[in-house]
Amino acid sequence: MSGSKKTFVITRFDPDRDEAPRQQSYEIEVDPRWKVLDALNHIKDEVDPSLSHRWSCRMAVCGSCGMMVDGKPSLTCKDSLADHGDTVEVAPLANFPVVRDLVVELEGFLDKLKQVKPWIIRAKERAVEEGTHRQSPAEHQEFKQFSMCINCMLCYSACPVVANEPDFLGPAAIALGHRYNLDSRDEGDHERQEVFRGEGSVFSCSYANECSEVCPKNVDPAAAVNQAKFRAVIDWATSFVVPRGGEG
Amino acid sequence: MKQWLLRLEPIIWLLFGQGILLGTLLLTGWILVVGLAIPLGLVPAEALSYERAHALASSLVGKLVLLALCALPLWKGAHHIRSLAIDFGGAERDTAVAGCLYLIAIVGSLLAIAAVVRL
Amino acid sequence: MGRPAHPDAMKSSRPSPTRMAPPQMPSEYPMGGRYRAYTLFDATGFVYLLVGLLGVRVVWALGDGPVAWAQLQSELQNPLYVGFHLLALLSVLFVGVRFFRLFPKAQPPRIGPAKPPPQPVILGGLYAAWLGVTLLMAAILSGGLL
Amino acid sequence: MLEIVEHDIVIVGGGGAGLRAAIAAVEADPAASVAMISKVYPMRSHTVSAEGGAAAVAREDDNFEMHGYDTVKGSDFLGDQDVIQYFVEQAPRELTRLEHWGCPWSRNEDGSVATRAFGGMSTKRTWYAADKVGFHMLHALFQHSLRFDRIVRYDEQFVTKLVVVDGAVRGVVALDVREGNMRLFLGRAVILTTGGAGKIFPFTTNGNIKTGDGMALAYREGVALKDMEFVQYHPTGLPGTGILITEGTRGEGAYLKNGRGERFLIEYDHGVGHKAELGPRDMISRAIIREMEAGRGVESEWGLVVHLDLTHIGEERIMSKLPMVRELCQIYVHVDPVHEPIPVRPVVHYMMGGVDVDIDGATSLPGLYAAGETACASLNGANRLGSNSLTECLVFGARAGQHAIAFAKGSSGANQSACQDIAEQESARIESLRARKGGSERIAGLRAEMHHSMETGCGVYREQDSMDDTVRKTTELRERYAALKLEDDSRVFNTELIAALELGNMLLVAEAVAVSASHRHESRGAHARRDQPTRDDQNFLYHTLCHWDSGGPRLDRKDVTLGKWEPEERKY
Ligand SMILES: Cc1cc2nc3c(=O)[nH]c(=O)nc-3n(C[C@H](O)[C@H](O)[C@H](O)COP(=O)(O)OP(=O)(O)OC[C@H]3O[C@@H](n4cnc5c(N)ncnc54)[C@H](O)[C@@H]3O)c2cc1C
Ligand code: SF4
Ligand code: F3S
Ligand code: FES
Repeated sequence: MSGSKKTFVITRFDPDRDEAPRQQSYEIEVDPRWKVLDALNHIKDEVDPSLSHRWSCRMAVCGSCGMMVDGKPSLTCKDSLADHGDTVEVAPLANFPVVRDLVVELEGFLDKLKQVKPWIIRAKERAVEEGTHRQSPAEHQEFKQFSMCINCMLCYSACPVVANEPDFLGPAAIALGHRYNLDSRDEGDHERQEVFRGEGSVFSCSYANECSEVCPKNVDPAAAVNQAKFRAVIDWATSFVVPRGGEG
Repeated sequence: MKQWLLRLEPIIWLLFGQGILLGTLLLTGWILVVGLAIPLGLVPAEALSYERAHALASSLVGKLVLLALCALPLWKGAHHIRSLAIDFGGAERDTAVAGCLYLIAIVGSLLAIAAVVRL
Repeated sequence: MGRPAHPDAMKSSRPSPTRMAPPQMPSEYPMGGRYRAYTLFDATGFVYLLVGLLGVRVVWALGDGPVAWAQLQSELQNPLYVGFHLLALLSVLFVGVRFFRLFPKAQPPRIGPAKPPPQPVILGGLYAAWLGVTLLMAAILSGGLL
Repeated sequence: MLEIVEHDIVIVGGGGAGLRAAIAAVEADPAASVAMISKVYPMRSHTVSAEGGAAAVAREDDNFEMHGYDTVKGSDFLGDQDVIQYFVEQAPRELTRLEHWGCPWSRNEDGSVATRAFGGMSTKRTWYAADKVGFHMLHALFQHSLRFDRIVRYDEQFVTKLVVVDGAVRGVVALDVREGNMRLFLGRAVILTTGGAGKIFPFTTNGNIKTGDGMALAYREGVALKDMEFVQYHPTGLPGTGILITEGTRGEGAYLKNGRGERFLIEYDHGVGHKAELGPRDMISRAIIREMEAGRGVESEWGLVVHLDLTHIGEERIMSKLPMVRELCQIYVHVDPVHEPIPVRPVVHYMMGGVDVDIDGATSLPGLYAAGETACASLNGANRLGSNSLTECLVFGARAGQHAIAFAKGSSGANQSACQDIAEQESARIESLRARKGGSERIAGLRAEMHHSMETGCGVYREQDSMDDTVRKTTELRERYAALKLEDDSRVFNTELIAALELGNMLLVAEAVAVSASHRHESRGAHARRDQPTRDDQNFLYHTLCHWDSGGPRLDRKDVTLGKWEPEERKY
């Protein structure tokens, strides 16, 4: 296959040198079978070793390589160069503080992830000797989709509410909290409801649905967030009927 | 105030959601006939002569439908305008904006109740 | 590049000594490209608010008696009103189409023991209900029924 | 400025093994404080990419004896049988624990955990979560770990050196990638769980981060690397990228076919007999190479391949059990396995060798432990059975965590100023590397030469001459590394500096692989020599130990622990 030339306009930022992010162009020979990530790696290896970006698995499962490509959040190891024109713009994910070049700050997400308690909560822990839980394929199916999140952050960079409301838990974190709420092994719904109705409220979501449009793993976080609203309403309504012990 | 809003979020969302769902279901025919067909003369105005209109409206079902049709869209409206305000950079003022908008929705809903009650 | 996002968007609770470039909004937001439909959806809020208030006025006039009612009916013939109702019709159609597409997946897979029907069924049901209610409403209001 | 933090134990790595070790440590001692340092966010660790499954006895028709024997035989009798015994007994407990922690294992209709067939396993004992097993296990472990406040994470920090004072490990020194500064982590025990080193080869299923760092860290401090010559080639990688197509495909009934459309594992004698596609990886990889050499390969735009055929399995089954395989094929080779066969060829996959540890995960250096792919507990011997290694990460990750915390409790604190001196020196070394001007060697250049040399010398089939060439070449590259040229001297998120450090580690590991390989004059498991095609238990039934000694590798040997099963001919 013969190569062709493409120009990559890449956002660069080094906090020690640059006041603000700037753009730098690279014209390189590309293989038409490449993904966007292959081009970035080529630039780093052969043209400009100072370019910084994250990647590892190159098979769309580790979630490190999310960037804005031509203005859209994209998993660069999955995004074919063939789907882009002669000039490709690559920028760090929108809605995130930028650490360097194409690298964004992820700690904010990890805070949010921890808030939703993404682990199995049970009144009484099961002992190993008791064996595995029984969970039917149908019960598994209920949460399966929401357990597919690779934490790639594309949804956060597409969501308008994330851009405006720093407290908002955001699509992926809510999807993961909701995933545990739907798991037949979990009993932590009430604990998570408090989080879902608190500062980062699920109700902040205005159902832009852009999170689901850009999700590379078909997690459909918008579905999770809005199902979570439904549950929150039901939980709120039943709290009048059935008063809760303890956790209030 | 912000805490209050947070606590009320479920009920606001419920009314908002119904504003979209029931509102859209009911409004389509309503706008078609009352807003367009009759004023444009496509349907004779006698169809909603005072007697007939009043008879339809003052039944219990009529009252409920009218109440839903007037009040719920106010909530969809208020909630979406709030979100629009945030879209255009008003996140800082959200609590105040939301307060005003929901106040409009509340007053409007009360008026709607009054309007159907006095039929 | 877009406008700046909220300066604290996706900020960490742990402060970092390293200066970071502030977060930017997606470049097309809020009015361009893939965000247009969403922003329009929000913007129909104005129309719904006015339609609701107008509805209150209509019902109020009906309560005020035949004179007020006749007065209102002629007022509605004003091109401004007709124009607004045209816009309202478009808005309602747009809201319906967008929202009904998004509605089914927002159903939790289960509330207690109850499971909602499959998503295509919900969607079909919504469209059927929309058509049905609209026809019924139109028929009743225009005197074709009752 | 050097920052100093202190914890009871320090875990290097946040993959399957590291997370399991951390959880085991805080469970064993809820008062303990555990530092978990990882050069990437834990959920990016390469455990995430494992597809096929994790092995543990689960069915009525299965037992520890069978799992044990399969593993011993798979290892070509180089596995230590006490380790294997412990492993098979703990395996079901560990996978059950993971189930309790939320791992979404695929289920049978009755709600029990489903199992699938895997290469070299005599019955269905591989637990799976569709074909994203590593992903689900890693995220379940990571998310579960978030509930323990005593596990303190240091993400995106690159460990560059172990701190050894008075003959025991006292902590590590790490580069904070984000801030660009160095940090000294003091701990009374250190566990290395840094994963494999597939990246020393050009064509591998491994991700960018698998650069053998932990092996190099331990090796430099005098700890031996064991059985490094055994590099597993997986039979079915996608040409071009090396992305893995899981053995789970064959577990679900896929066929391997040559250019004539024959199921060559059945048509020709490749040693796997009736097991056909469910034979062990080393044998099937060799069979594919032989088919290609016999002119029965398939020409493709990526060169010679063979076909992995799933078309008879049906869309429904593929979507429920192998959805990721379909997705990967569509994205990376533009083939839909529902309708067309997948082009595949053997690809470097796994390091059987690693840091020499005993059954507790302890190395010869007091306080230093290792687990997961970076360690060699001699579970896998000369050839790992597919789906044993994810379980290994759990079983030996947990054990290393428990033993490290027990060791830490019994050990007194270090001489802090001695540790600090080491850390200062290390800081200076990294700083000078970062700020280096001049130099003549490019990172990408050295890496490419290493890749080429490893592929020719330590491929599926090996010969003395080419192995010796590779030994010479890797030694030469390691020396040329001193003249490395760096162009990026920035402080924040300097990935060129990281690449340079990783290259240094890889060159050490590559040399150890080549040296170890060149001295094993027999064929065993994954080490297959054309010039010595048979196994020689008389002379080579031992583990190779490779030490770093006065500036070069020195080989040594260690006995294999036999037991129930005496070596016999390995036939399927
Ligand atoms: C594509 C693929 C598919 C596989 N499928 C299967 C399968 O189906 N079944 C099976 O049993 N096995 C499978 N394996 C093997 C198995 O996945 C691995 O052996 C196992 O996941 C290794 O886990 P680990 O915890 O040892 O290392 P990893 O998951 O690789 O984690 C290494 C960790 O160490 C950290 N680290 C490394 N270097 C440093 C440093 N210098 N400083 C700080 N931190 C560092 C990394 O950040 C990372 O967190 C597969 C492997 C691959 C590549
Ligand atoms: S929900 Fe989708 S887009 Fe968001 S982080 Fe998870 S995988 Fe990425
Ligand atoms: S894009 Fe944001 S607004 Fe809601 S539906 Fe998704 S979280
Ligand atoms: S590199 Fe792992 S998701 Fe792209």
